[in-house]
Amino acid sequence: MKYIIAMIQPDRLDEVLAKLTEKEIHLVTVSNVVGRGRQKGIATVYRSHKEAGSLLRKMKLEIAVNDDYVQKAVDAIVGGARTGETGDGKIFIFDLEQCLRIRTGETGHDAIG
Amino acid sequence: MKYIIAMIQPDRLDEVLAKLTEKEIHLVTVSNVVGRGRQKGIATVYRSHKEAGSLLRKMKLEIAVNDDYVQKAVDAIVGGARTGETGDGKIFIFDLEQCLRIRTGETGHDAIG
Amino acid sequence: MKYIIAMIQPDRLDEVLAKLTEKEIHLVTVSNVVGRGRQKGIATVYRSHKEAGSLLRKMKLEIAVNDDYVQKAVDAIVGGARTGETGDGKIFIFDLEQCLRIRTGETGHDAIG
Amino acid sequence: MSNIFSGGAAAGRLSLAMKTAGLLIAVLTGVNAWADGAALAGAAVLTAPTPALPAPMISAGDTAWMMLATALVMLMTPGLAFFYGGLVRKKNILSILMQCFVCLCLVSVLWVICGYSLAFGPDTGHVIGTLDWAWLKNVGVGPGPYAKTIPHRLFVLYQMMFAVITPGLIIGAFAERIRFSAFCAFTVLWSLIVYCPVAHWLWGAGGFMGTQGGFGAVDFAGGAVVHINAGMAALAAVIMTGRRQGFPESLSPPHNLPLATLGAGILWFGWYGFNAGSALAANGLAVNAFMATHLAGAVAGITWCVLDWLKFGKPTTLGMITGAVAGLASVTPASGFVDIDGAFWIGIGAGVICWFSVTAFKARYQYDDSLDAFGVHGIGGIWGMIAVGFWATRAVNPDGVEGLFSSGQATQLWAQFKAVGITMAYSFGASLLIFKIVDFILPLRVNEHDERVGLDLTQHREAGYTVID
Amino acid sequence: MSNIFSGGAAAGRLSLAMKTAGLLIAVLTGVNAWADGAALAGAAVLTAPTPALPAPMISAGDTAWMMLATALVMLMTPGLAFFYGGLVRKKNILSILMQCFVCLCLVSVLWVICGYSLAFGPDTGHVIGTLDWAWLKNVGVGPGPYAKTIPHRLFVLYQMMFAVITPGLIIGAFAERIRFSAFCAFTVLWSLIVYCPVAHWLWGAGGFMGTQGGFGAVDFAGGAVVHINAGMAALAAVIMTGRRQGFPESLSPPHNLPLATLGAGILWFGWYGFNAGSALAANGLAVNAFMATHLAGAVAGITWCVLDWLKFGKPTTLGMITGAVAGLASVTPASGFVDIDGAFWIGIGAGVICWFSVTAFKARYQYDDSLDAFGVHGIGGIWGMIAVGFWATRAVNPDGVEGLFSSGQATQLWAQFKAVGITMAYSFGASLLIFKIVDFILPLRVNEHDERVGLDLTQHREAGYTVID
Amino acid sequence: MSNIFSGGAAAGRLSLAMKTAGLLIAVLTGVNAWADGAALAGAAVLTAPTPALPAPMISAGDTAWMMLATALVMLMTPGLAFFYGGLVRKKNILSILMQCFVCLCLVSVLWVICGYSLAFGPDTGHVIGTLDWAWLKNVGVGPGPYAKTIPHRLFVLYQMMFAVITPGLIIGAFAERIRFSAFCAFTVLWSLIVYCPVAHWLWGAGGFMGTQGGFGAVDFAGGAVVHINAGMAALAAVIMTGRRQGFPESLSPPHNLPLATLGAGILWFGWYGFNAGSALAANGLAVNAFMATHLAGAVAGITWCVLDWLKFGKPTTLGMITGAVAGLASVTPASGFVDIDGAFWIGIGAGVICWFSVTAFKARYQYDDSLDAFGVHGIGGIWGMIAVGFWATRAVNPDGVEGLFSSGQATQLWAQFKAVGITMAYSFGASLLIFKIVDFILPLRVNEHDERVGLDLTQHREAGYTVID
Ligand SMILES: Nc1ncnc2c1ncn2[C@@H]1O[C@H](COP(=O)(O)OP(=O)(O)O)[C@@H](O)[C@H]1O
Ligand SMILES: Nc1ncnc2c1ncn2[C@@H]1O[C@H](COP(=O)(O)OP(=O)(O)O)[C@@H](O)[C@H]1O
Ligand SMILES: Nc1ncnc2c1ncn2[C@@H]1O[C@H](COP(=O)(O)OP(=O)(O)O)[C@@H](O)[C@H]1O
Repeated sequence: MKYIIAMIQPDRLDEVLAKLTEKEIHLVTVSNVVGRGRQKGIATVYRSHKEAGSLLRKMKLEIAVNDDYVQKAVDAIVGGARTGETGDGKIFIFDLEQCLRIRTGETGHDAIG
Repeated sequence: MKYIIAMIQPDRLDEVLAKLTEKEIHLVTVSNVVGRGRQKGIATVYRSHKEAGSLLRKMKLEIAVNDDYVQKAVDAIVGGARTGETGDGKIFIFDLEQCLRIRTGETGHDAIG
Repeated sequence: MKYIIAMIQPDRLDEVLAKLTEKEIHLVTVSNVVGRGRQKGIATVYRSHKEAGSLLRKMKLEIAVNDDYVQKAVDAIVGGARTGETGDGKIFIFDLEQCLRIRTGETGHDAIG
Repeated sequence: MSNIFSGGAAAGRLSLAMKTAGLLIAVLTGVNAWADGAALAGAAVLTAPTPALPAPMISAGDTAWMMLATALVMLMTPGLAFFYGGLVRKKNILSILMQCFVCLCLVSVLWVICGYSLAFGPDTGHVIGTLDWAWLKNVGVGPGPYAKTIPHRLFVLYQMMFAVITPGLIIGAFAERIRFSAFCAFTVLWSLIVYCPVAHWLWGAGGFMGTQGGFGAVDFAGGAVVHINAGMAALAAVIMTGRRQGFPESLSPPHNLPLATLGAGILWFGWYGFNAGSALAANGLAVNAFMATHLAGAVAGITWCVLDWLKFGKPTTLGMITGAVAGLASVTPASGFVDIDGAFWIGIGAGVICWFSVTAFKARYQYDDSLDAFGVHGIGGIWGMIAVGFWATRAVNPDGVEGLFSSGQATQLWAQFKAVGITMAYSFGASLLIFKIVDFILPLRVNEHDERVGLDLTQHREAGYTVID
Repeated sequence: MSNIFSGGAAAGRLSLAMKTAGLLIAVLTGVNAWADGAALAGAAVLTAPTPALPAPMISAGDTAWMMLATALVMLMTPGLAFFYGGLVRKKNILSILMQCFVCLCLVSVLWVICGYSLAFGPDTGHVIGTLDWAWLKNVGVGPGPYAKTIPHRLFVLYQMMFAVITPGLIIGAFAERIRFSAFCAFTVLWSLIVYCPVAHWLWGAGGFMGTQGGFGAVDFAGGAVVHINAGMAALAAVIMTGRRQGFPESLSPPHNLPLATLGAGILWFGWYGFNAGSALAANGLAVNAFMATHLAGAVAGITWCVLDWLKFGKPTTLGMITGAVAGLASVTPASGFVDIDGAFWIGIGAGVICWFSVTAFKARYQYDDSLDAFGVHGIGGIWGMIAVGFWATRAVNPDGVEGLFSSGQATQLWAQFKAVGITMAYSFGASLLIFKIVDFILPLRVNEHDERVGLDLTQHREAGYTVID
Repeated sequence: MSNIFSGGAAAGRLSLAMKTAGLLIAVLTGVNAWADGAALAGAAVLTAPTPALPAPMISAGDTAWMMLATALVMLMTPGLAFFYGGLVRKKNILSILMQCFVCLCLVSVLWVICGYSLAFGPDTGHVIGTLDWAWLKNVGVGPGPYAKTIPHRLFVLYQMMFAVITPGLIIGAFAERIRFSAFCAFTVLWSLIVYCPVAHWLWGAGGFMGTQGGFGAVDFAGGAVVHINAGMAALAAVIMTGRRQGFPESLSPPHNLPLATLGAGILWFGWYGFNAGSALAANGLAVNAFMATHLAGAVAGITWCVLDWLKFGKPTTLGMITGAVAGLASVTPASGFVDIDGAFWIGIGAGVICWFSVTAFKARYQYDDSLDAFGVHGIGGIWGMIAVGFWATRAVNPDGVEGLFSSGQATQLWAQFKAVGITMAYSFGASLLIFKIVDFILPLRVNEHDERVGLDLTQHREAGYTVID
């Protein structure tokens, strides 16, 4: 089992979710983050005080999948999130030791999906 | 050392925290997430425009524990979070390589608790 | 490749980011969390109803680095975040299996930075 | 600890309701008997105009002021929505806003249809108005019987806003757990069955508690009609809907205190229209009410802060605005009758009494008056009505009354007591009955799952704020 | 499905614009010919004072009321900003607030420079005012020709606030995608080229649609001048700016409904100034307008709720406030001419018609009127203007008009139709033209990247809220 | 870079304070000597009524207007709370709201107890009022000496709101770092020791700077009394409390700009009461002030936008509302004396000068005037007071003054300069002294830990918003 974390552009979320659905990956957790990356942010101005604006809004996706779904998930994310501009984000993949569905108590492979 | 991530129903948080305390697991980090799971959300309506409402509010818990506390933590989370309805959430367990307390510089086993 | 998660005091963020920049670690993701730790929170009062106030605002940093940068990153975080008071936070280090830059499709070592 | 407020045992609740209803009937019968006797004098008021005086004339100044006052009182309902809305959890914010706006829309229409006529129309038996003025028949834009210098319909509008906000106040009691349809039904019934009669008793020409052939009790701007009335209904609501899940251990703190503070600011602003507007003209009496209102609000705000400071080490924002609202509510019945001394002491009293009711009393009996509709408005209204009996003085209002301190006599105090008692009994009993009836047809309370998910999603299919964006 | 609203094919848009412009010219030519004939009677109005009557006197009461009304209408622009602002995505909230405040600042200055003179100044050819009153030359604080009991400059201020909010309403149509500089240019041009003439036609002494030597159409407080005018410009904006990215599948829900509700509350509050203020005095007519306004808003709010309830199973907060705004917009032209029956039916109609326009019509044609500026204000305004022709009655306003129901004659209805038709055609055509011109010089729409990132950052270098703090 | 504003060296601060105090005493002594000479003429004003004229009568219209104006000015304090509150970090939002509401409560009570009497009571030595009117003794609801057509107590209420908001303005200077108890103490002392005398000097009958036997300086609605006064106290506060941690590198952006915009909208709305209300009647003068106020606010808003646009490539929302507030503040002393030309230029000047003070000056000297209380209100007030000397004209206010442009003479300009200078010196010096004294007893500044955690939690044990919910 793998755990995928992806940081993407906020406005690509709908696209990525749609692509994931296509690949039959339904379960996913999303949260707001801000990120500093290669993308140059827009410096903001407050009463003539400039803020570097290095931290940009991003969306963080977390997806636990069985091993055979890893590639599908990555493809879906890349497919939905790539615009070709800096700031498109990253995908990180972790080994997931155990997974448990709270409602049923199922674990491992069965609990993922 | 293990790192436990759990997605639970927002209104079960107090319960889970209480159960964790019972098991003497005090340290925990909590954040807001939204999740798409098996639970069917309530479609919202804005000026007659329907939103699928697939992303539901969840609470994410992160708990780093020493190996002997893993089971206790899982029990506590399940104990506090289970309602038996879909949407109760998942628990994910990772291997944690290293841990460090910023204040003291302690590492590993000692830094966890 | 390693994945570092750090929980720090909210007001130390600027400091930590500056230290990270010094060590040439530019890429980082930040989010809001609340945490229960050793630090005793301030109980809040709402119309004479006291709230324990055990969950305190923290900032969560996520940084993916190549192995040779782990120590630098840790030093930077500790350097920026330590105040010596309880509540300074923790650093957790994970093994990162794979990393992929969405824009270019680069993976591994190259995709991190 | 077991107590009567837990809302657990349906049987207990029923018997309580019955007892109250009995009490109610007893009171009303007596009252009717009494009222019949006094009918002659009272009924004369409306029918006999005063022919000797020059024909009343619409004054542009008074009309301007009363349109302003009407607009201000209208604004209080949204203000209340934000005040209450900021105090609930994020998942229920819209339910509060929606309920307040429903009061605004629904009660306004009711008021035109028959509410105004019931409350202020030609008296029948000293208990209620007839339907002669239903759908504003015979109500024009010339001077009316209640205010001679403004168009009658402006008085209708002004009073409409009072009828709107009163059921709005009750929302604080059953917040976060009422079903929307049940709420609507309750609001309609309560407005007609409770608000209109009580308004008639005190303010309607010929009402049995008022000064024109009644007890002689006075209520300048709605201490009994609005605040006690809503506060007692709130108590009934608390009993009938029971406690929220997790009460009292894991109640969430207010989700947006700046929003609540905005609401408090708007309420304070609107209260000038509420109290000073009740002079029904732009004159010295209005200014007196303005001054008393402002002062009592300010003093009560400080008082609450001081008590918080003493008890918890720090004064809180929520405490300050709650205190201010308590002060404003308390001075409402008195603002046109007392001087600044009176306003000052009413403010102090409001701070102290309401603080205790919210802190000690509620903690003691563990009833879940979610946003303290009873604790602030009910208690504050009672205090203010009684205080009139102490501090009222004809020095500020020659057409007013004399309280204990200026006249040395307790007549007025006694009249106030009677009005308070009957209003409390009737409002509580009738509200309980209405809740009972509504609950029978449309369950009052949402089911457990819906309460957990929140009323916004389950009752209105909306979310107040987006999470990710 | 292909349709005219997609904003895709520039060529098609152009030809459409041209056709409209042609129509426009045709209409105006005819109108001018007609107007010239009627010039004598109309032009007399301003030049000939009425020497027999006692010299007009400033009334403190009326002045107080009209200053209040002016302040209330001014407040509507921030109110609108919050109403609209709460409905967009977080990343665009400031762009909405900024645009509304720009209207407030920019149009106010324009109004003083020449706008007032163009709209209300001495008539020339029944189509426009001269520049005799530019920079308020000859406009003092004595009584003016439009309102005899208040300072002329107060009338200028009062009308200024109408000129300010009208372009503000259009913002709802191109929200989340317009370039700020293009917006500013459009607003300036539109105010002068569209708003001022249309205001003159209906309200200016001698205007060809009004009662003084014109069609005899009436518009009490701006059904055509404000709402149809803005609504048709909104339609033009929708066509010219095209759809937002992701429309309609992945539109985000309103980011802050409590903010929108606050805006709606402020709008409602301000609308008393808008409609009742249009009586230009604190009298019975103002009270009538106040009553009609409140009632129609309330009824339309309920109506929308009921329709939502029937269709979606639950009433929504956004539906309720949208309905209320639709009702308030619809009753605007009628509030000084109809009684409560009229107000009631106008409210019902507003709820039903606007609900359908937003639900069925917009869904059918898939045009992206982001915040329903056309669907609510345009449609509501049309409905209200026509409704005057049905429900108007001299019983409430002796100087008013008689509609079909009270007189049995369709004269007024026909006059209203003509005014509606011409306003729609002119506003739509001229707005399209202005957008075309502006787009030629300053692209109307932000580029794709900026739209994705949001207007706040890209147009104003600010963020509405902090994420981490 | 080392500079005097860093607040680092206590010794340096002390010596500065002493010098200022010295200056102050010198000024006051001189002034008193002068004032004694002029005592006869000045003192006569209050004591000698004008028996020949018909007895003054309360006007309903004027009373309606002044109650409205009073309510509007009251609303400005919550408005200010949101304006300031939106600009601080999330962790300090409640501290700002709380401080503003404390001003509202505390100063209102002080004003009734003795403040009004000190400021407006019978003059003693041209510097201060006596305590004859303390607790509103001898102050009734009949006409008063300052306004003959409204109840005297209404004037008390109206002026109360000015006394409330003035210390409120100072909050911007020490935001995010002051201890709450120290704030309370400062506010009480400052109101009595600084506000009341300065108000008396310019507005009190017999004050040594005013027109009745004084310098002849005029301040229509509070350019010196309110804005300069608060602005200079703000400067003192900046020096005394020092910079916030992390200033200026890691200052967080405003946490909620829509909230700040709401505040700005409310402030603008309320400002009509502030300025037009200062005519103390609903007449042409009030309308003139209304017009000037609105225009200057609008022009200054645009000006700030343009400067931002030129310097940073984009206009900002915060810039627009800051500009508008600067314009409104600047036109305050002038609104009853200048025509639209004057208002226009004052607006332009306000935008330019305050923009530079905030952008260049503050950046240059690196003082931490957190929310620009000095930079906007202080500077704006100075500009406005001086501008009166240029643009004032009796054409708009026969009882007013003539400025340089209309009369060719600098007399008025010189009077304005003197008033500005003395107000600046006194307010700065006395504020510094008060801060010093308070700091001695109750440390002004929270400790480092509390500042980091935020004032909401540490000073009020509350959080503005919930994080998880
Ligand atoms: N090494 C990293 N550690 C943590 N977060 C990262 C890392 N690299 C990128 N991110 C996240 O991904 C986002 C996009 O990265 P960025 O470098 O701007 O895009 P791109 O990879 O397309 O150039 C960043 O804002 C940050 O949130
Ligand atoms: N494979 C997964 N990857 C990431 N998040 C998941 C995954 N499965 C479940 N979740 C999270 O857990 C929440 C509850 O899951 P859901 O399927 O609705 O509950 P249940 O497991 O009780 O049927 C989801 O909303 C989502 O946030
Ligand atoms: N074992 C843990 N698991 C998850 N989060 C933790 C853990 N320990 C600490 N934290 C996070 O770190 C924060 C600081 O911890 P705390 O114990 O208060 O500080 P310190 O380590 O300096 O005593 C906590 O609020 C919590 O968010």
